[in-house]
Amino acid sequence: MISFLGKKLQNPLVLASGILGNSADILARVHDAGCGLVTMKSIGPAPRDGHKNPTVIDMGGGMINAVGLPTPGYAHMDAEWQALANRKFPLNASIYGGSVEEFVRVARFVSDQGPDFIEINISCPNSDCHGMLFGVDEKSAFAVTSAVKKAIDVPLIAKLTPAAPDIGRIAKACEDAGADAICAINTAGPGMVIDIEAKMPVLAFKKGGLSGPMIKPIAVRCVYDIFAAVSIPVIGLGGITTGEDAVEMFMAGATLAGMGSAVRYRGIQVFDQVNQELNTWLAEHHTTRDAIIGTAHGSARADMGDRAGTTPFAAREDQKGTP
Amino acid sequence: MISFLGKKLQNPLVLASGILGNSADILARVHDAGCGLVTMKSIGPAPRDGHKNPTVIDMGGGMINAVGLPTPGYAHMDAEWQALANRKFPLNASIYGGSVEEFVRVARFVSDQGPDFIEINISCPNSDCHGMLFGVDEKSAFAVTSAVKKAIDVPLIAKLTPAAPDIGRIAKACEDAGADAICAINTAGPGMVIDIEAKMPVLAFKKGGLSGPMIKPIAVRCVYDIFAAVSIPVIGLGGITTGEDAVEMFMAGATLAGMGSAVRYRGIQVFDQVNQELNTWLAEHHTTRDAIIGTAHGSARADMGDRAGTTPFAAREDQKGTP
Amino acid sequence: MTFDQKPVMLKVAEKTEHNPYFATLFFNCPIDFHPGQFIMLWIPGIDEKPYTISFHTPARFGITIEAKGIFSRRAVALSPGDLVGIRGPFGNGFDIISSPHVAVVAGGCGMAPLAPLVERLNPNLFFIHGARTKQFILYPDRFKAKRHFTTDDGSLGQKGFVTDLLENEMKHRTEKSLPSFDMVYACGPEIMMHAVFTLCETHGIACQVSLERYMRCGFGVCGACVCSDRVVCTDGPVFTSEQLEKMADFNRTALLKSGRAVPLDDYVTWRCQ
Amino acid sequence: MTFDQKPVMLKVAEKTEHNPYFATLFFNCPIDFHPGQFIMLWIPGIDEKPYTISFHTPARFGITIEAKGIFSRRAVALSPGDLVGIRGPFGNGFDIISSPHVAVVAGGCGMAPLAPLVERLNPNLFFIHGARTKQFILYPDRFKAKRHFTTDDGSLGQKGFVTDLLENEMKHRTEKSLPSFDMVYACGPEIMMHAVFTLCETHGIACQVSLERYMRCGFGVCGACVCSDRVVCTDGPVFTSEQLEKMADFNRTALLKSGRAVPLDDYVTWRCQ
Ligand SMILES: Cc1cc2nc3c(=O)[nH]c(=O)nc-3n(C[C@H](O)[C@H](O)[C@H](O)COP(=O)(O)OP(=O)(O)OC[C@H]3O[C@@H](n4cnc5c(N)ncnc54)[C@H](O)[C@@H]3O)c2cc1C
Ligand SMILES: Cc1cc2nc3c(=O)[nH]c(=O)nc-3n(C[C@H](O)[C@H](O)[C@H](O)COP(=O)(O)OP(=O)(O)OC[C@H]3O[C@@H](n4cnc5c(N)ncnc54)[C@H](O)[C@@H]3O)c2cc1C
Ligand SMILES: Cc1cc2nc3c(=O)[nH]c(=O)nc-3n(C[C@H](O)[C@H](O)[C@H](O)COP(=O)(O)O)c2cc1C
Ligand SMILES: Cc1cc2nc3c(=O)[nH]c(=O)nc-3n(C[C@H](O)[C@H](O)[C@H](O)COP(=O)(O)O)c2cc1C
Ligand code: FES
Ligand code: FES
Repeated sequence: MISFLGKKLQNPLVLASGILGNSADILARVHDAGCGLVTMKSIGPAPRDGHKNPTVIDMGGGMINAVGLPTPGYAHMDAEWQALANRKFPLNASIYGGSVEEFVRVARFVSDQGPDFIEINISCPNSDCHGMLFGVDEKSAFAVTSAVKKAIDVPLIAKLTPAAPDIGRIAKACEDAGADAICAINTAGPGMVIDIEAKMPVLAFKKGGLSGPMIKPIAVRCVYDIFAAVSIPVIGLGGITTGEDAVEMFMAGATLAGMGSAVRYRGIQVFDQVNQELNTWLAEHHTTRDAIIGTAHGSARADMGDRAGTTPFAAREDQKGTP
Repeated sequence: MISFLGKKLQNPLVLASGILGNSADILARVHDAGCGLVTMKSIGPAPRDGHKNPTVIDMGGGMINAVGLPTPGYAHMDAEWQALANRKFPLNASIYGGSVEEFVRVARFVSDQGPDFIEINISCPNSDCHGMLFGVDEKSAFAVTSAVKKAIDVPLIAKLTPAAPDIGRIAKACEDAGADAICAINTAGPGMVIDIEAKMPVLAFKKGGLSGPMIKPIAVRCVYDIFAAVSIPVIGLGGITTGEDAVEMFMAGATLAGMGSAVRYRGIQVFDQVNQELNTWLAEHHTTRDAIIGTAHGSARADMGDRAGTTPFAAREDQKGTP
Repeated sequence: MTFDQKPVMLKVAEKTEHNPYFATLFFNCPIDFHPGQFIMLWIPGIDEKPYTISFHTPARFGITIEAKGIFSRRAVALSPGDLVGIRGPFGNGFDIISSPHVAVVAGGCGMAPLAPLVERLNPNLFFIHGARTKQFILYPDRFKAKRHFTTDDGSLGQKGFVTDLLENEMKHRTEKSLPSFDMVYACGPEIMMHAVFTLCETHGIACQVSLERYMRCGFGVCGACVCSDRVVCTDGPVFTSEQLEKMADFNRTALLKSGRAVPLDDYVTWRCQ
Repeated sequence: MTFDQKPVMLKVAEKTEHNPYFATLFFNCPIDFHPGQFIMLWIPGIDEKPYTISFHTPARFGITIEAKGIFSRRAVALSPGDLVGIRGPFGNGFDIISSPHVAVVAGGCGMAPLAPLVERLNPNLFFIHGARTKQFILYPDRFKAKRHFTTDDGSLGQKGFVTDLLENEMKHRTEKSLPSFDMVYACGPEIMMHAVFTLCETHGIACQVSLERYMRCGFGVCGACVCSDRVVCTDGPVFTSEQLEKMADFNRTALLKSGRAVPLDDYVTWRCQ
C-alpha cells in the first residue's frame, strides 16, 4: 500500500486515460489485475462519436491514434456513475472541455460523482478544437487549472502534452494554479503514417498521437523537466512496458508510473507483471521506490525523496481555492 | 539524373547533415555509394568541441544524440575547402550561428567556397544557445532566412525542427524570406535515456535529439504540413531506411529524401540499396518519383506534380534579394 | 503470416456474390488463422470494420459480408483488383473439441465464423442454419455435414427459429437416451445467441458464442468493444458459457461509438441509422 | 552477447595492475568478439572512450588501459565492484591467417589488441614488443610464443625501435632464403605503424594495422573518426596495406574533437593537453 495525495493505492501503477477505461466493470478488472490507480477515458461536455476508423494503429515499436475524444458526455453516464459509486478501487476521472467554462461544468458534475481524483486532459491533440490550446500555453494552463480547482472537492491532476515548448513552465503554471499533481505525457507528435499502396494516410483523421515504447525518451525527458520545475508529485507515463521502464521513470522524477499502450504488448496482466519486475528490481538493489524518485537529477536536488506521494492530501488543503 | 534547384543530381537521395560529413574524402565516398546530394556537417562561426561522450546512442529503433554542434569554425577549414573545390559531386553546405549576424558571416564565407547549396540549420536542439530559437518562431525564421539569402550566391535551403508548434507556418515564413527549398526534419524530442544502474542520463548532455525509424511518423507529418503550406520543394528526412520509406516521404510531399541514421542500420551502401528499392517500387507501380510527390494529399492539391524540383534555379532568380 | 500491425494492402482476388446482399471477398495471401478469428478491413477513404475469416486455405482467405450499412454496402460492391487494407487476425477463436456430439447454430451472416469451424469439427455434428429466406442461405454446397435449415418465411427447411430445432434435438436425444451435446457453437444476432445460451444452460450443456461489438483498435487497447469486464476483440470474440454467465451485458448492453452504454435494442437501432 | 545499443552496465570483476600506468579491467560477462574489435567504455559522469578487448574467454573479457589523460587515469583507478557502461563490440578486427610465417609488432599499449590475436595465430610467429622500459612490458607470462623485446632505455631486450628488429628479421629471412612473412600485424603509435607499413611495402609484404582516432558513436554515423575516406570505427580499426596505400591521412592527418583536420603531430599535442 502506498499513499498518493492522501489516498491509499495498492501499488504505484496507473492505467492511462483512454485505455480500456470505458466502463466500471473493466476498470475493476484492471484494478484486480494489479493496477494501483485506474483512469477513466476522458469525459467531455457533450456526446461525441470521435473519428471514423482507422483510429488506432500499431506500428510495432509504438502506436499512433486519433480516436477523436469520443465521449458519452458527462450527463449521459448515469448507469456508469451508479456502478462506480459502489467501487472497491481508487478512481481517477479524466475530463476535457473546449473552453474554461466547459471544463468547469464537466469538472463540477464529475466531482459530485465522487471520484478519488480528477485529471484534466489539457493535452489531447486529436481534436480540432478541444484541449490542446491549454496545454501549450502557460496562461491558458493556469486559467483552466485554477478554475477547475475552485469547482471540485477532490485532488486535481493536470495532464500535459510533450508538444509544449517548455513543459516545465506549463507544469509550474498548473502547480501555481492549484494542481495537486502533474500527469505527463499525453501522446507525442503528432505523427502520420501514409500507406504507399493506398497513397493516403492510414488514420481517417490523417494525423495522430504517438504512444508506446518509441515515445519513452520524450516522456522521460518531460518528467525530468517537470520534476525540476515543480514540487508536487508527477505521474510519469509514455512508453512504459516493463518494471525497468518504471524504474527509469521514477528516477526521472515520477511518483507513480502510468501505462497505456503496454496493454497492447503484454495484455492486461502487464500490471501484475510490471509490479513484480519492479519489486524484484528494487529488492535486488536493496532500495525502495521512495528512495529512487528523482535520483537521475543527481545531487543537484537534495529534496528528491520528499515527493514519494506520501504527503497526505490534507496537508495541501491550504492551497485549495488559491489561484 | 534529376534536376534540383537548377543542379543535376544523380538521384533523389540526400545525406543528412552531421552524418559522416566531416571531410571531402568521405563526402566523395558517400556520393559514390549512391547519394545524390551530400550535406556537410553543420559549420559554425567559431571552433567548438561539442559535448563530452556519450554523445550518440543507438536505442534499436532509433538513436538519441547530443553531439553539441562541434565545428572547426568556418575559418579553420582551408584544406577542406581546397579539397572540395575540386570535387566531382554536388555539395550542400550546412551552417549555423548564434545570431543573425553570425549566420550571415558564416554564410557569406561559405558561399564564396562555391558549394551548390547552403542549408541553414535553424533547428538544432543540442546547444544551449545556438539555432533553436530561429526554428520555432516565424519572425526569427524569416529574419535569419532573408538575411542569409541576401548574403549568398547559391540556392538556400532552410532546415526545420519538428519542435515548431506549426511547422507549416515556419516553412511559409522561410519561403517568404526567399528560401529556395525546405529541409525537414532535424532531430525530434528532445528525449532522455536514463541508465537505471548508473542512475543518470546516458548522454553527457543529458537530453538529446531523436532520429531514425522511431521519428518517421513525425517527419512524414511535418513534410505533409510543409507541402501544404509552401510551393518550394521539400527535402524530406527523418527515419528513412528503405525505398518504401522514401516513397512514403515523396507521397507526403518531399522532392528529395534524406537519410542519416540509416547509415547506422544498413551501412554507407544504404544509398545504393534505397535507390534500387525505390526504382524497383516505382517500376512495379508503373510510376515515377515526379508522379507520386504529394499524392497523399489527395485531389485537394492538383498542383502536386510541379514540385519535382525540375524547375531550374534560374527560374527563381527573380526572388533573390527579396525579403 | 500475421498482419496485426499496420494494415497490409491486398488486392481483392475474387468475389463471390451469394445473393444481392451477401458477398465473399477472397485474398490470395497466406494468413495465420484459427476458426473464429477476425480481421479489420480498411477501405481507404471510407472506414475500417471487423470481419470474420470465413474461408481459409494455406494460400488464400476470404471474408463474407452482409450489405447492411454504408460500409458493408461499399465492401460488397468491391471488385477484383481493388485494394483494401487488412489487419489481423485478431481474437481468440473457437475452442475446437473432437467429440462427434456437437451442435453448430448459425443465424444469417453468423454462418461466416462458423463455416471454417464446421470444416474442422467431426462431420457428424448437428448443424442448424437459420436465415430470412432461402435466398439468404450461405454456402449451399460447401459442407460435407448435413445442414438443417430454418427460414422466417418457410422458403427452405422449417419455418421459424433455429432455437426451435435445437431444442427439439436436445429433447430428442434425452428421450432416446442418446448422448447429449458436448458443445454447442453459435453465431448470429445476439438475441439468438442468448436464446441458445439459455437453452444450453437449462440442459447443462456447454456453449461457445461469437459476440459482436463496435471496434476501433482490434487489439485490446481502446476499450470500444467491452462487454461487462471482457474485451471482445482480445478476450473474445468467442465466449464460453462460464464466461457468459458472468457477463451481465450479454444480450443487454452495448457501447455506442461515443462510449455510451445503451440497451442492446438501442444499439441495434443506432447501427440502423 | 553484443552490447551495441545502449551501454550495458557491468561491474568491474577484477583489476590487474601491470605497473603504475597500465591496468586491465575484467568483466564477468560473455561478449561476441573477434580479435581487434573494441568496446566503448563509459564511466558515468566522466566520459566514454574506445578500448580494445585484450582478454577474452567465453565467460569474461578484459580491457587494458594506459593511464594518459583524465579519462584513462580515472579508468585505471576503478576498483572491483565499480559500475561502468559497455557498448560494443565494434569494428572489424584482424583478418587471421593460418600461416606460421607471420610477424606481430606491438608498441606500448598497442599490445592490447594484438594479445588475443597472438593467441589465435600459429605459435611459430615472429613476435616483437617495444616499450619505454622493462616496467612497461605488458603480459610478461601470457604467451606460448616467444617474444622479442625492445625498450627505449635498453632495460629489456634490444635498445631501440621495434622496426629495427623487424627489418633485421626480414633481411635475415631473405638472406637465408627462408620463407618471408605472409602477414605483419602491428599496433602502437601511428608513426611506428607507418614505419612498419613502409617496411612491409618495401619488402612486398602484406600488413594489417589498427588505427586510433577520436570517436563518438562507434558505429559509423557521426564521422568523428574518419581517416581519408575510411570510417575507423566501422571500416576499421584494422586496415590492410591495400587500404593504407590509398589513405593519405594515415600518419599524416587526424580530426580534433571539433572536426578540424590537423597534422598528426598537432593531434597528439591536443590529446596531451
Ligand atoms: C468480431 C466481429 C466479426 C464480424 N464479422 C462479420 C462478418 O463476418 N460478416 C459481416 O457481414 N459482418 C461482420 N461483423 C459486423 C461488421 O463489422 C459490421 O458491423 C457490419 O458489416 C455492418 O457495418 P456497416 O457499417 O455496413 O453497418 P452500420 O452502418 O454499422 O449498421 C447498419 C446495419 O447493420 C445492422 N447491424 C449492425 N450491427 C448490428 C448488431 N450488432 N446487431 C444487429 N444489427 C446490426 C443494422 O441492423 C443495420 O441494418 C463482425 C463484427 C465483429 C465485431
Ligand atoms: C579503436 C581504439 C582502441 C583503443 N584501445 C585502447 C586500449 O586498448 N588501451 C588504451 O589504453 N587505449 C586505447 N585507445 C585509446 C583510448 O581510447 C584513449 O584515447 C586513451 O585512453 C587516452 O584517453 P584519455 O582521455 O585518458 O587521454 P587524453 O586526455 O585524450 O590524452 C592524453 C594522453 O594521451 C596520449 N594520446 C592520446 N591519443 C593519442 C594519440 N592518438 N597518439 C599519441 N598519443 C595519444 C597523449 O600523448 C597524452 O599523453 C583506443 C582508441 C581507439 C580509437
Ligand atoms: C487509443 C488511445 C486513446 C487515448 N485516449 C486518451 C484520452 O482520452 N485522454 C487522455 O488524457 N489520454 C489519452 N491517451 C493518451 C494516454 O493516456 C497516454 O498518455 C499515452 O498513450 C502515453 O502513454 P503510453 O505510451 O503508455 O500509451 C490515449 C492513448 C491511446 C493510445
Ligand atoms: C549524430 C547526429 C548528428 C547530427 N548533426 C547534425 C548537424 O550538425 N546539423 C543538422 O542540421 N542536423 C544534424 N543532425 C540531424 C540529421 O541531419 C537529421 O535531420 C536527423 O537525424 C533525422 O534524420 P534521420 O532519421 O535520417 O537520421 C544530426 C543527427 C545525428 C544522428
Ligand atoms: S476494439 Fe479496441 S479494445 Fe477492442
Ligand atoms: S566514431 Fe562515429 S563514425 Fe566513427
